[in-house]
Amino acid sequence: MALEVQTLESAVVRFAGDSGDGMQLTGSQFTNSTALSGNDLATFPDFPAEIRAPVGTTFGVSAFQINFGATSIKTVGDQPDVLVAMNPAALKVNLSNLRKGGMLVLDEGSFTTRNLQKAGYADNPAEGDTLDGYQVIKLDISKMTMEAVKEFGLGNKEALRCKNMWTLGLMLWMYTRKRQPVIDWLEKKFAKKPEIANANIAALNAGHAYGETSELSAHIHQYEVEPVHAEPGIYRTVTGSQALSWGIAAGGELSGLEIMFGSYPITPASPILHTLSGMKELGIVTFQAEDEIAAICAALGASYAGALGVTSSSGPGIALKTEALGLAISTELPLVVINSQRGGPSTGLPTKTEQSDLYQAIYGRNGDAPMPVVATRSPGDCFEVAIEACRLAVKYMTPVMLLTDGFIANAAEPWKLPDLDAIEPFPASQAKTPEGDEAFNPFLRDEETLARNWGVPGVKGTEHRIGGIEKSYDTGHISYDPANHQKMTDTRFAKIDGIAGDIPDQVVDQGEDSGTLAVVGWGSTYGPIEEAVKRARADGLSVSHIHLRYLNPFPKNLENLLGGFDKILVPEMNNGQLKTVLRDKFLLDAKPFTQVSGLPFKIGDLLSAIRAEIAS
Amino acid sequence: MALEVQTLESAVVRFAGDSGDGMQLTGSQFTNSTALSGNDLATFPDFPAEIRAPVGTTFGVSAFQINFGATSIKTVGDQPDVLVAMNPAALKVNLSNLRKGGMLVLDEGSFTTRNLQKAGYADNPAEGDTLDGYQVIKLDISKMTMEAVKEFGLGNKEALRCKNMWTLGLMLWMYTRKRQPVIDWLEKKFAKKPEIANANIAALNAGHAYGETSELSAHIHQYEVEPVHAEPGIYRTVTGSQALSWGIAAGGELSGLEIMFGSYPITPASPILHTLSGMKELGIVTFQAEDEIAAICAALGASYAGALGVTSSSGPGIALKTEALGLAISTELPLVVINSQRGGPSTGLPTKTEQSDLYQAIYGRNGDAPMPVVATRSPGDCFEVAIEACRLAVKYMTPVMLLTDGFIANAAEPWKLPDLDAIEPFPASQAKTPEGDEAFNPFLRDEETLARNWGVPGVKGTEHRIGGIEKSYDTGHISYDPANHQKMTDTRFAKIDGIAGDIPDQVVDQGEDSGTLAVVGWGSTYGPIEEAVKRARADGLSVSHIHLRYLNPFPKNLENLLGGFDKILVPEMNNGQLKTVLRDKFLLDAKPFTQVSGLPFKIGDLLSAIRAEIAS
Amino acid sequence: MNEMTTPQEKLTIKDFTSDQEVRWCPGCGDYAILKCMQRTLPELGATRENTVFVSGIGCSSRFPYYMDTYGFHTIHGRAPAIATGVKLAKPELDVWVITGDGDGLSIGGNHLVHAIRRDVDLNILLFNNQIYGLTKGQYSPTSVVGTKTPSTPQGSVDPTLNPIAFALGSGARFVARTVDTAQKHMPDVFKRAHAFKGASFVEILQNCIVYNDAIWEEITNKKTAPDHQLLLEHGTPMIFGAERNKGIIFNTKSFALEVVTIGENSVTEGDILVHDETSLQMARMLGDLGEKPGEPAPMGVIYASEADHSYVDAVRGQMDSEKGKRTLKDIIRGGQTWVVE
Amino acid sequence: MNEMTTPQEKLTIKDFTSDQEVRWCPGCGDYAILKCMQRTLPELGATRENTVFVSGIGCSSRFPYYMDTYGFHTIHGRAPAIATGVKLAKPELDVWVITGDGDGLSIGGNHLVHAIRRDVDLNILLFNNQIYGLTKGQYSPTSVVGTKTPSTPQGSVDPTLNPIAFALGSGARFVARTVDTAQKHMPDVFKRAHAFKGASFVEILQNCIVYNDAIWEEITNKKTAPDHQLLLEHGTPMIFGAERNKGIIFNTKSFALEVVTIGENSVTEGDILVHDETSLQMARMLGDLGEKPGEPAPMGVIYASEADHSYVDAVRGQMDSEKGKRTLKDIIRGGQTWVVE
Ligand SMILES: Cc1ncc(C[n+]2csc(CCOP(=O)(O)OP(=O)(O)O)c2C)c(N)n1
Ligand SMILES: Cc1ncc(C[n+]2csc(CCOP(=O)(O)OP(=O)(O)O)c2C)c(N)n1
Ligand code: SF4
Ligand code: SF4
Ligand SMILES: [Mg+2]
Ligand SMILES: [Mg+2]
Repeated sequence: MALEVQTLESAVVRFAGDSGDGMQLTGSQFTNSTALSGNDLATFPDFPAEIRAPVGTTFGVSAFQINFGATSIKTVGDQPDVLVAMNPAALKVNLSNLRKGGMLVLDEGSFTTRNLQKAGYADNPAEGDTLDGYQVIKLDISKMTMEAVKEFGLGNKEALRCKNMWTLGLMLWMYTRKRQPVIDWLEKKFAKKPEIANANIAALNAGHAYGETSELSAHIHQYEVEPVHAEPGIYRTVTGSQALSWGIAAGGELSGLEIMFGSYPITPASPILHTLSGMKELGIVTFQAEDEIAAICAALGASYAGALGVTSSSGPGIALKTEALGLAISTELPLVVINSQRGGPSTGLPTKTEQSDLYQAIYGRNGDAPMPVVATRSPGDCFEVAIEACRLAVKYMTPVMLLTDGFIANAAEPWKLPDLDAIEPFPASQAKTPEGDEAFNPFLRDEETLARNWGVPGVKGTEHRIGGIEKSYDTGHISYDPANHQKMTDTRFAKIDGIAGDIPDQVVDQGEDSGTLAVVGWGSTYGPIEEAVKRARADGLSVSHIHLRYLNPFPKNLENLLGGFDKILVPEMNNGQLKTVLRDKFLLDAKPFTQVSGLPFKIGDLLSAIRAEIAS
Repeated sequence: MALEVQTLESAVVRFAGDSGDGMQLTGSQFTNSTALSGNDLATFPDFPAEIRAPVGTTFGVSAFQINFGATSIKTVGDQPDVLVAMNPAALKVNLSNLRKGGMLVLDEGSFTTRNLQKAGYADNPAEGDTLDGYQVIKLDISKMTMEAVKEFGLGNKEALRCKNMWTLGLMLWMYTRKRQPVIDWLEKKFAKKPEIANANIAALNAGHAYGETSELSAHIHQYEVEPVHAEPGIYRTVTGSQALSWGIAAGGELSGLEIMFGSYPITPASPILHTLSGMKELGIVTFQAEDEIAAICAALGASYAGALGVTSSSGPGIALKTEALGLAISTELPLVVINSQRGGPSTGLPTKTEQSDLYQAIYGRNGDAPMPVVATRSPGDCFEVAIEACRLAVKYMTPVMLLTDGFIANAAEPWKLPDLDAIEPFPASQAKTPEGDEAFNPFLRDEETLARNWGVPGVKGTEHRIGGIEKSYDTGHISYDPANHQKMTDTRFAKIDGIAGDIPDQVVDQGEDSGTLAVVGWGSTYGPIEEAVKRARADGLSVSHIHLRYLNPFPKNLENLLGGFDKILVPEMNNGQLKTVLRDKFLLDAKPFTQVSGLPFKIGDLLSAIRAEIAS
Repeated sequence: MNEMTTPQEKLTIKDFTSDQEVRWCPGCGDYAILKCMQRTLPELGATRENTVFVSGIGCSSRFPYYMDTYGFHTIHGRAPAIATGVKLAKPELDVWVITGDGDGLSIGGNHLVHAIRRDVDLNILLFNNQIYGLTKGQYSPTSVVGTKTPSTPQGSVDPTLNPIAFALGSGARFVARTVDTAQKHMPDVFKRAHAFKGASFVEILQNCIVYNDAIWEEITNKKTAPDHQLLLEHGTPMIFGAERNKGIIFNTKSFALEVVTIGENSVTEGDILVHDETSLQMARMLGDLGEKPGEPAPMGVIYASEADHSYVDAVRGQMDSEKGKRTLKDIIRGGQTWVVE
Repeated sequence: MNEMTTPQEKLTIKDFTSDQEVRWCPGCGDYAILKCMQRTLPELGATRENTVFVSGIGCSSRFPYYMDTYGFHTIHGRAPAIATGVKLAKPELDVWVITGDGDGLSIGGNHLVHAIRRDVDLNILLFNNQIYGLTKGQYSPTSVVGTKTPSTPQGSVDPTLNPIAFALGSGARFVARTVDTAQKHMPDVFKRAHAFKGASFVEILQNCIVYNDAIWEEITNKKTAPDHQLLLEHGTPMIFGAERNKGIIFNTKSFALEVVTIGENSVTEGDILVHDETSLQMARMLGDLGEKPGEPAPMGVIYASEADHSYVDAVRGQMDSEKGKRTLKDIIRGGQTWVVE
């Protein structure tokens, strides 16, 4: 007799297995079904640095975590409630993180001597008392899958590949999610190989049926998570890389400029190159350059020619672009530079997340070389921020640095589709053939924005020469004059600082606009901070969350706003970089709370830090 | 009848002429004679960006300024007392800067219609009232030179080239300097062309004789500047590039390491490459690489192999080195990176000075990537700072950024020769073949310095692999472990921060160690600040001068020291970069006073700023 | 692209001369190249507005300032990459890249390789003075071994890079050479380069009167030139010499080109190799010619073999063929969606 | 350099195998190359302590971790520059550079050009899998036109770079090719590269089983290999084919190499071109061979022509010849000095 269905507020499930076990697919299909059930959610694909590490090793473990709920979900969850471990290595790597008392689903069939050895287990943990304190479900998933797909006559290896669908079926049952979207997807994906599609569907159904019919249902609850109360609209799930790419495309359409995207592959920035390369329909030129320098140079060349150049990389590649960025600043051409941050320094931890390139973004150039810096906070937010980067670049004739990170790039969340027609366009203005004999001056400035006059090749009468040498304020020609250099330096700063007047005032994301403690964050720490502040406030603490999108210049009300708090805590996944900028600009005693482990913050850790700061 | 000789405390003379007029030679020979007379001095070679701009144009004007005195000379002087203008363009460019009432020596012979036109003079300024208010000496130097060298049978062009020696002779007379050192130098330089040597000497003597015998002496004073009261010792004049190169060589000898210098030419850094290339006797390998990236990479490769790698460039080139610098930080190899700063951003003002690469030095990398930063304050200071950079690099196994600038690189000052034997050596320690079966761990750290264990190829038993991926604290092997990354990040910071305990406490360069105002500077602003503070103090103001050599980490007493002042003023030839670091580190209201004109500060401007700050 | 199709009035050298004072050393070979370009562009029917000069950094790279066209004086070594972006964004532009032996072959070598490999439709002019002019005379990758400069006071020891071999090794399909003083020859080379669809690489031997004077003396001096230049013409035997009695043959034993004298050792005019500018093998051998004493330096079009595809067209073609098939809205709605009411 | 002259015990493959777990995809061609290297080094009399592997970034560039020698896994594309520094500092070391088609020919192309041009005594092994493995399968400069990858969903349009032509264009004096599966052939190539004084460039055709599987199938498959490989041996006619009846001739009309069948059109064995590894012209033509259908890919030493100078020796020689002539004290006191008492 089945137990009744329990209703949950939210749940965290982590799928873990060998790189070859298809955990990323399992996770994203579970995500999809969950999204279609109307839950809010956040995901964290956590794959190994190796392309295909040897089977069964701990460093070859690939995992996918999802947090979903009936209320707003901001993080992937500190600790899974359920861990699915498809082999001993997956158990080894992930067990320590499972919530005490949490559920553990193990594929017993993979706990062979050889696999145990590879994972570094002397004894079989599935048998001893290692797993005491967890709710353990041992199943021979491998065997049951083979059984389920027998009729399709697949080879051994191919048949075993369906294991993940069996598991997915079970989990869909457990959380009362629909199978149909997965079935649809399988049929589409394997349209040309129906036997594979059918085998996978059979495995999925078998896993589901196992839950429903087996004894399992006698001592395991089935759960239900109610749909979240979300704004009306059409939704889909979106990853940061997708939303960012679409935002860039939108930026091109809104400015009326062709996008010329120059890039060089690098983890975790490559998905943007891939996404945009698949969007040629929109008149986007993508160029895989010979290196990052050529990538930014080609983008800048395109901007010079009248397009909107965009380039994208991660830390080491952005470092290489530094010199050319200086040229973009000096020639005052529009350019969007996307940095998908990863663990550093140097090659660092390419597949792990970090936000340690803020110094580089704000300060990391030779000469006095100011440029706007904006940051994304979540996958969906990437869309808006990308558009904003394009807007600032075009309106102010300047390169703009857009900071995102490896976590955001790969994570997915439900996203309400924007109404593209409702977004205010920002048509670029390019110089026209001058009337009469008027000389064309490329450095004539718009009085309000201080943006220079964008003359583009192909237009008669605006022929001109520019370059990286200092230019005369009055004519745009080369000038070595001392007073002019001062004036141009001042103007370059004034132009960027002036953007503060053209961006929204900083809002308080949660809490009052003054009080004891302001927790100030930027980037992908948004979720954990939001959640930690929520809990702190629930405990009655006077704490507010302020999350910055604009890092240079800061919104003009920020100084005042922060001044209204007794204390400022700045949690960052770096050694304290935003803290430096805040202290410099506002002379406020901003306290850093840092974590440089390649992983997102845990809510619990943030909460402790908030408590400690308030108590101090 | 000659006027009596007047004694001066100090004098500022500026030689200006066409690029082809040999003003740099004239200036440096005048400097040499002045140095040999025992004066203190400072020089400022100010040449055009063009290699050889068309004759007679204003942008082709080359100048050399010297300030010399009987007391300590710290700057090149705000305004020349004497301007020598060898052609109309030189007058045009330099006149506005001449002290009101100052002396103007003009070569009338060059004030031809064509030259006036090229300089953009409608009327001949030598004839109207433009020069009223100056003490003008118009001489047909060209003609008198031709006369003087007639007997040597040179061609017209070659004969005219002796003009600068004629002028030098006159100036040597005016300031009662010896001719003999110049004669010696000419004889040596033109040893193979005695007729050229003799013609030049004849011109020199003729100029001198002109002063002595002509009517000139009837209304022009001759001046004397007493020798400065300097520390006993042997002296010479030295430019920043020389002293820096010698300091690097000394660093090699003191550490017992071969220096491998990898560089790529760039203004104003090239003289270091040139100087070291001429010092092969000392076992210094110099390598002109294909670009700045290869230059730093080759230097780093040499360090990996057990030498001390050194690389040198200016802003745009340093930008290119950023990624490789990250590798040096991650692999913790010794490396000295010299940045001869110039006007930016981008190509900027290559021949002008600036100190706007401090942000880049301290913050300008991806990831959390700390490294020590030191700066030179004057030509002679370069020697010590270069040695210190080598010491820190070797002792702490870290790249070190050494900041100097275009002004220091080319300027000369008297320098007391150091006693090389008295400098404390800092022998590098490299791992030896381990005893027995002990495994070699390249990331084993010295407990005190936290420097890692330097194993070098060629030694048996210390074979190991390193790279830019994060390494295990315990084994040095690749590690993606979150906690390990945190530990390594913390250790990298702790190592660099720990250097604060191994450097001298910050001294107050002038004034008390507390009071109303501390003027905090770094780099080549030393002279102007010192002088301005001196004058302010003479006016009774409570102001002290603190000049930093160590920019990261700061000396450990700095926070306390600065805390003793009511106000902090930070003059910089950038938009306020040290100010940022001070505010971040110490949360002190450091006020920027900035100038970004490609020129050194004027004492007068600094003095006004000091007054204003104290009054505010 | 408003003005671009308007018929042009006939332009002259003046129309291509900017108002900026030229700032090279008096006597620099760059002047002659500049004049020649200003003179040739009108003959090509070029317009100011559709002509872009992109350069790196170096004396030579100041070239764009003096042309009254669009000009971009960029950063050291990166001109080919920037020009690639210009051309990809606006294929209708005539894009000229101006670079030096340091700018193009030292720091910028890789961008040159890839612009050439991709066969981007650029006209690349490399001013080879075998020295770094702008930074005051250090040796460059093309400096001959033993060159004494401030960075090589005992003489350079690095083997020299041959620009022609380098370009061909990168897959160049148009390679030519001319020299600053050749005011008749140069325009023809410019015209051929301009007409070529794809990356055209032109080495221009250029004299730096200040730091490396007279290195091309044998080739440019009227007296010695005939014996030291081999003027190439497609389909014509490769004969040279003051007396037009020297020629080039292919020696099948040594498997290399060889200089012979017509009339000696029973060599006749008929034995002389005929220049075939479409032969890659011949081009490679001609690229080496002149390295040994007694060998003349080939001048003119060494290799020209237009590809049947165009890189820029192909890139934009992929875009054009897809254009309009989906809109951004379609893409965004492309995944599985759900509705919240 | 304490230990370096101690006589070595005989080393084995084990001695060159590090304790690090190898982390390539199962079936990756890199495994075979690694094993071959570990096996060959003892045969070369190499010592662990004097052997250094320097690599860039890429799957291939993880190679040094698995060798129990000195190893430096550096940054993307820069290995040749770093290795140059290693060699200049310690010429007695055996320095191997490991790079990929992306690492060495895309981002690192220029350093490769200049290491080769300078003829620095390095053994450069370029693993060519025609793809970016580590970043999950984007196309590389050696990918054939039309390659569909995540960054070229409609197929790549960039013409391909030929690594052999590229190296020769850079002035290479040693160029060879082998393939991951050729466990007999590869050691010989390694030995020749190692023995060569100067920059030795070796292209290793390598299979990426995950992102570009089977591109070398024709060459490596036992059945098809004889018809698709041309095994080069200096001084031996270039004959190949399952029936050993195909050969290479130089066609003086087309001025190019050509595949012929012995016995057809009265071609005899004597007509077949004899491989001369010292001929630059022949090397260039061999570099092109295999691009057209029906042509075999040359394997083995394509070009080897040792220079009579050595770059590293020359650099250090300039230093050694001056050494001790002046001390730092002499230099510092070298100018005009004065004394203050
Ligand atoms: C990144 C960078 N590195 C170095 C320089 C300095 N620099 C300017 S031009 C040049 C070499 C110029 O040589 P070449 O290209 O041959 O031009 P030429 O002056 O001989 O015409 C160098 C090294 C620079 N401007 N930027
Ligand atoms: C500066 C920088 N840019 C980009 C990358 C990303 N990246 C790493 S390896 C690689 C290409 C590898 O291709 P290849 O050299 O052919 O090696 P393979 O993996 O195929 O062996 C790229 C683009 C990086 N690590 N650093
Ligand atoms: S330095 Fe040489 S290349 Fe440069 S402008 Fe002068 S002569 Fe011409
Ligand atoms: S991705 Fe390809 S090259 Fe890289 S390890 Fe896997 S099979 Fe080898
Ligand atoms: Mg040059
Ligand atoms: Mg590859």
